[in-house]
Amino acid sequence: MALERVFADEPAFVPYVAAGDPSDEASIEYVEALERGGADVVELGLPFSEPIAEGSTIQGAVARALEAGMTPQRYFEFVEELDVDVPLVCMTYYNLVYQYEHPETGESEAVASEATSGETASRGPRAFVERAAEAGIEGFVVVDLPAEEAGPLRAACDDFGCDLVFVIAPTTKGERLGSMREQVSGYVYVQARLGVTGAREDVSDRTEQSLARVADWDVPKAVGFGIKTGAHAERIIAAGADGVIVGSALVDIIAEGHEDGADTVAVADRLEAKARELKEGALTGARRAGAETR
Amino acid sequence: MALERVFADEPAFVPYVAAGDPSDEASIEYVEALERGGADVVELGLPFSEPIAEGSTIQGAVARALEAGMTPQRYFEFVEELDVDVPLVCMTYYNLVYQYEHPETGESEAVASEATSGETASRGPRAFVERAAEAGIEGFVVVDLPAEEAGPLRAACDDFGCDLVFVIAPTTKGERLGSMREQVSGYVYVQARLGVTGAREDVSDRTEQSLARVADWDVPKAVGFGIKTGAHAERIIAAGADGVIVGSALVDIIAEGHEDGADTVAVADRLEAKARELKEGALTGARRAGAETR
Amino acid sequence: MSTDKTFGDYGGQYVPESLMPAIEELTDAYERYVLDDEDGFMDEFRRRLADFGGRPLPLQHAESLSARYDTAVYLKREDLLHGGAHKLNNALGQVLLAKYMGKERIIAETGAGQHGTATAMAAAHLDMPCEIYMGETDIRRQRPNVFRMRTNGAEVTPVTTGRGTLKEAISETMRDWATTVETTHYVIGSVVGPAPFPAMVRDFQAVISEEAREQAIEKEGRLPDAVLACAGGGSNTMGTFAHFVDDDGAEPRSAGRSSGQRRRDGVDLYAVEAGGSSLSVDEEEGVAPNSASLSTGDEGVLHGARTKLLQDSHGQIMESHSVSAGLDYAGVGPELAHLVDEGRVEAVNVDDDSALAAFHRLSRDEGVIPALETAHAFGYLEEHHDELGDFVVVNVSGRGDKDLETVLEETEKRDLDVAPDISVLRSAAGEEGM
Amino acid sequence: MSTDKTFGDYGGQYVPESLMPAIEELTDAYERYVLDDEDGFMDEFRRRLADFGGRPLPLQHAESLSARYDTAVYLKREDLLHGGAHKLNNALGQVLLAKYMGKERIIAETGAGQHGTATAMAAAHLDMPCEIYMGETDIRRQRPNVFRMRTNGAEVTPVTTGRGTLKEAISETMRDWATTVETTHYVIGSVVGPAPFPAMVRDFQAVISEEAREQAIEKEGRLPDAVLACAGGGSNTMGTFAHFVDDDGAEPRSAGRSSGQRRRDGVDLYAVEAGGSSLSVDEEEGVAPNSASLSTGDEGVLHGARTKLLQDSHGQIMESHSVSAGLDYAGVGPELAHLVDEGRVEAVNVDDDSALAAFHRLSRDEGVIPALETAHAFGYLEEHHDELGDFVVVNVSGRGDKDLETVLEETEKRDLDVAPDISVLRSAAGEEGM
Ligand SMILES: Cc1ncc(COP(=O)(O)O)c(C=O)c1O
Ligand SMILES: Cc1ncc(COP(=O)(O)O)c(C=O)c1O
Repeated sequence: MALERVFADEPAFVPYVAAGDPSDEASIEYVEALERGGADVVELGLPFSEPIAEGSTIQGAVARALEAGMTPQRYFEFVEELDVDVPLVCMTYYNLVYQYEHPETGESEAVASEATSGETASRGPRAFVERAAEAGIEGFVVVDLPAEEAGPLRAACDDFGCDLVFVIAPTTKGERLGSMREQVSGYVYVQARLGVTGAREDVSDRTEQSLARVADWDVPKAVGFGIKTGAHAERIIAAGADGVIVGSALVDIIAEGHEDGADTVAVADRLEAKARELKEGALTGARRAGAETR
Repeated sequence: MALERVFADEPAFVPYVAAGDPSDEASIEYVEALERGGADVVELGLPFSEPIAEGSTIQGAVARALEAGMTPQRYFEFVEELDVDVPLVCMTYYNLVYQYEHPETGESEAVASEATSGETASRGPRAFVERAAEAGIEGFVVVDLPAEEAGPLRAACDDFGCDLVFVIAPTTKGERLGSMREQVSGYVYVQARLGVTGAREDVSDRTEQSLARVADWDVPKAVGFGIKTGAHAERIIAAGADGVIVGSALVDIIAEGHEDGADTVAVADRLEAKARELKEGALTGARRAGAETR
Repeated sequence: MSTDKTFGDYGGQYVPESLMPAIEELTDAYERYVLDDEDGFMDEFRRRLADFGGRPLPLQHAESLSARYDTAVYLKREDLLHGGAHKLNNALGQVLLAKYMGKERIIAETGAGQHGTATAMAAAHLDMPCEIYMGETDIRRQRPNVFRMRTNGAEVTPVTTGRGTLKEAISETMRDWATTVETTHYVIGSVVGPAPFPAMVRDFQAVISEEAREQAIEKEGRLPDAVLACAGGGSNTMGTFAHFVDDDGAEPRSAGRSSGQRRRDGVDLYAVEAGGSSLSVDEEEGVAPNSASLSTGDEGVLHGARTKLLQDSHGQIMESHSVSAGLDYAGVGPELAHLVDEGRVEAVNVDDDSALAAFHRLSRDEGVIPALETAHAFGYLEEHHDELGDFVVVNVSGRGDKDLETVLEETEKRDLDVAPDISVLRSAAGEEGM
Repeated sequence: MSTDKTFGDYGGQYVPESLMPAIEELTDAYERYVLDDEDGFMDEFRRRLADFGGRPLPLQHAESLSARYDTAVYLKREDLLHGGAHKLNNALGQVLLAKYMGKERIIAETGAGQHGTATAMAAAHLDMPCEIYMGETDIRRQRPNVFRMRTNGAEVTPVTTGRGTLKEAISETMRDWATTVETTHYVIGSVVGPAPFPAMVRDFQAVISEEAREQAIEKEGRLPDAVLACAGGGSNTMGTFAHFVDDDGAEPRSAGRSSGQRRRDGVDLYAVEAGGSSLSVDEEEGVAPNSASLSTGDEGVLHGARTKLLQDSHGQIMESHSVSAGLDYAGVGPELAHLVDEGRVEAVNVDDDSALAAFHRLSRDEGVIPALETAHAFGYLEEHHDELGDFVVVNVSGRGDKDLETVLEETEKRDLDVAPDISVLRSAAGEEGM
């Protein structure tokens, strides 16, 4: 419920990076750089081995982070180590939530072949949200958890005062909109186009239609999928969005830096600059929207 | 009918070689050497591309002869060039008889794709026997022509005064013996064992049984298949045969000479020596048989 | 047949939002055309299964095996289905359904290439453009099937992520679907994925047991004591079990019955998984040297469904392993997981060695060359025939032609007394490829 | 069905004397068991064809081809028979007959490997030791089938004489038979060889047309206007024609009828031979670049029978050639030669290019991948569809899986617009073998 605050005064810039990409140390620098560049919320990916909704850019980020040893337990420590003021949203896939075992309330980690399953207080969504909240996470986007299956996680979020963000796709219509509207909090993630994540050269025409479908919802609307430039961000905000979510365009910078062996500071600077471009674009968009509609 | 004469006084030695193996010139020398060594009749193979009754030794001979250009027309010229006194028997497969076109009475050779088929006076068994008789052939063994299919060839042989030799296999029994007995002339070829041609280390026990089956026939009995040494020949004649037919053991000498690049005279000498060994064996066998039975 | 989204605790629809509308549309189509036979869908499906697929397929008495085990062993001959495996039952059903739904394009993933081949054939038959995602590693392992798919006009798109096998191919196909969902139907290849796939694929495959049950009664005058099928995702398994599931006995079942002790009043169902080289896992490497998710996995969410999975303690999916590409998958159908939990289906497994020996045994003794997947079921029969009763049906889910390369290679590594000497292949062919 | 040894001028028994007794014994067994159904032989044969082989097989309406040619085209699906070709009909019949005769061992020759595979399968099924002779060249061309034979427990003996193909393999098998004739049955793979083989093999294969004729009436309410089958030795051909031979019309037939002109009152029969790369021959080299013995050969005696042959002017047998190993034979069944002379069967041929294009067309448009042998029949359909009437049945004598290597190679040499781009196979697999 708290996340709505960041969309209140001006359009929000919501960057996504995968935690631990390409290493914990670098990744911490990058998140902090994004804040410096104007991030209002950070969507921090908890990497899952089967990122079925991601394009090749974010698949690469996830693979690098996993390779570097990122795990859910490590992720929360990572969050605790971050020195940022902006709220953090955990973006992940449901199996990691479902399997999560709280290190203190839970039993000691068991190897998969011996583990018992099923949700308990110390295991599953409740344990996950509890630990996330302890670490400072304020909200969740679970990519493969549609509203229909979200009951347990929604309940845990309520208990720990966290937001649960849902994605509205261009194909989402009818009844399903209703059930998502009921459960969503923090903001609604408006998917700008069909497909998987990935930076694009243009803004989808379907963005406006999607925004129209949630126009009367009382949560902020953040648009993501394919946004790459300040100009994109401007256009999206001008079209009525309350925020822009940008992932692949930032991850591309990290990937390039990683491949070129660039040093962390240089990459962080580039991220900060890109963040600034996007935030500026969003602000310009808001001014245009104000000029046009008021 | 005439061939029977050579079995009259003493056991006959009947060598087989493929005409033109490995060249016409050498082959002529070899046949003449066999006569010098004591051959009483020579079975002269007319090579066919699918020698289904031959073992690998004679397959090799056939392949060499074909490779060197042997054809049915050439075969008869070859026979005409031979300077031997012993009778010659043409051993071949039926398709060559069936397809034969007499070079004078027939039309000019036509390529297969244009040729018309069917037997005529100038084509087929009649033409074949006519030309063979002209060249001096006195009899025929057609390996894949059982008595049941031999009508046309038998008739041609009658017309031109040639013999038609049939093979009795260890498996030949009952009615079939009767029809062969009716058609056979010259000698009967008693196959010593099942299988294909090829020199062996022993004499088949089935030889005696096969000989017994034709004991009361009024043509001479020549035994072949697998005979390799003088001792074999002796045993076969002692068992009551009127002649021994030897092919592979002789062809082996030709093949070896060909591979080693030995000169024709040397190979011819070896053939002559081998022939002498076999003929001697046969004569010894006859003496033994005489001593035992008389 | 149910339209429930779950089977006990398993199943559900764990997919990205953009796919949900397609899944709702599919659910609707499944209910209308498959369950309610609207517009004569099921008639057309059955007619095409007969004319194009070659059904019905025999339930064959296996004379040598019956003598060997002193048990009436019958083979359900899905290897004779067009394409060489049970996969066409499902592929044809789904491609036809896509046509009824007005879809314009078909996509599918494939591991062993059997599902891809079946889908490509069905798509060619029904004149639908088709694209198949296949891991790079699998493309190398299954060249003949790649050739068949291309020949049938399907695009074959290599997937280069991860180990380049089935798991990655499924993920990649889902990504395509997320982009093209409005015009495209994703033909999932087994009883996995979000509802309604598990139920729908089972229904298309249920023709196996529909026939087998009737044929069993016709041939032996009674129901079998045991029915065996290999289990990867579990589609041939569920298809082979479906019409026997209700033929349950009264007594509770217990593992390890010995001959004579077994109940006479129910049909025992055995899902035979790939034990690979070992049932243990390498947590560090994220690798399980087996694909025995029913036997050794635990609950989790993968590719749209809650089911039994091979995963590490954090919930990351492990790379599975099996000598048979078609069983090489970290998950399993949710309904099968449920039936195992319920005690209705027994989850068992045999290792690579046993499957390979069974491959050679069935080929040599019965003249039926099974797929390596199928061979697992026969490996179990060899090891446990005296616990299975007097009348056993084994599903021959596919033929082994596709496995030539693998069998040659894997046989050479082992000392199997049932394997033939194949030196004629090497000597005559030199070191050339197949 | 007749026990005559000849068909007009063709047929007979031109074999070495040592084989004659076995051939007499076989004639006797053929008459007793096959023609008079003694000891329930034919019942057992039919039961095994059903349970082991998967018969009956569909007559499938080919929707795309029918639209393409504006003619009802039906496929007789012998490709669905166990083993992947019509060959099992004959192999199973002969191996079973050998069993009834008390023989202890089976030998056979094989070219494409399909007959060897079928024989090995039948022998494994009926528990008979089995040895297959196969030319060295063919072993190299058909590795998958060699593997299948070995897997089924058959010995595979390479034949190194001549060009190392079918002709040499037949000769070599006859040599084995001449040695072992008392205990061994030689399963000839087509309607060739000495009587009673041509009639007996036809009778075993006649199940194709027995089914097809009934199915045609069932599906279209009438007999087809034309029936097409490829012809190598001619066993699928005679099997496909047998029950239609008497469905002759009254008028004399003439070649080159155009659409509309064709008689309505008889079933036209087309034997499609391999035209290879050319119908001309190289007399010098003893090589025919085709296998069209019905179309271009002339009368002669080969492998036990008088029939049409590819031979030079001296009567030496020529090396035949075809892109399809199974049609690559210099002779043809004597009954087929007779029916062609009688005008009852039309002998036609298509070249390698046409067959290859037809292979790709059927695969892409119908989802049925035919054997390259089979593809010849479809090549003829493509070229002459407007002369064949309104209802055409084509026998799909086998599936094309075995032809992978050849098709890849031969397609690459040509510029066929129907062929798929198979670069995915090369790029993903590098230069490795199949
Ligand atoms: C022949 C065969 N059997 C079994 C399987 C496993 O799949 P499922 O468990 O869905 O039947 C496959 C998969 O490719 C297969 O090809
Ligand atoms: C599929 C297929 N069709 C046809 C043939 C040709 O044989 P036949 O003319 O005897 O039918 C073969 C021979 O191997 C074959 O495999």
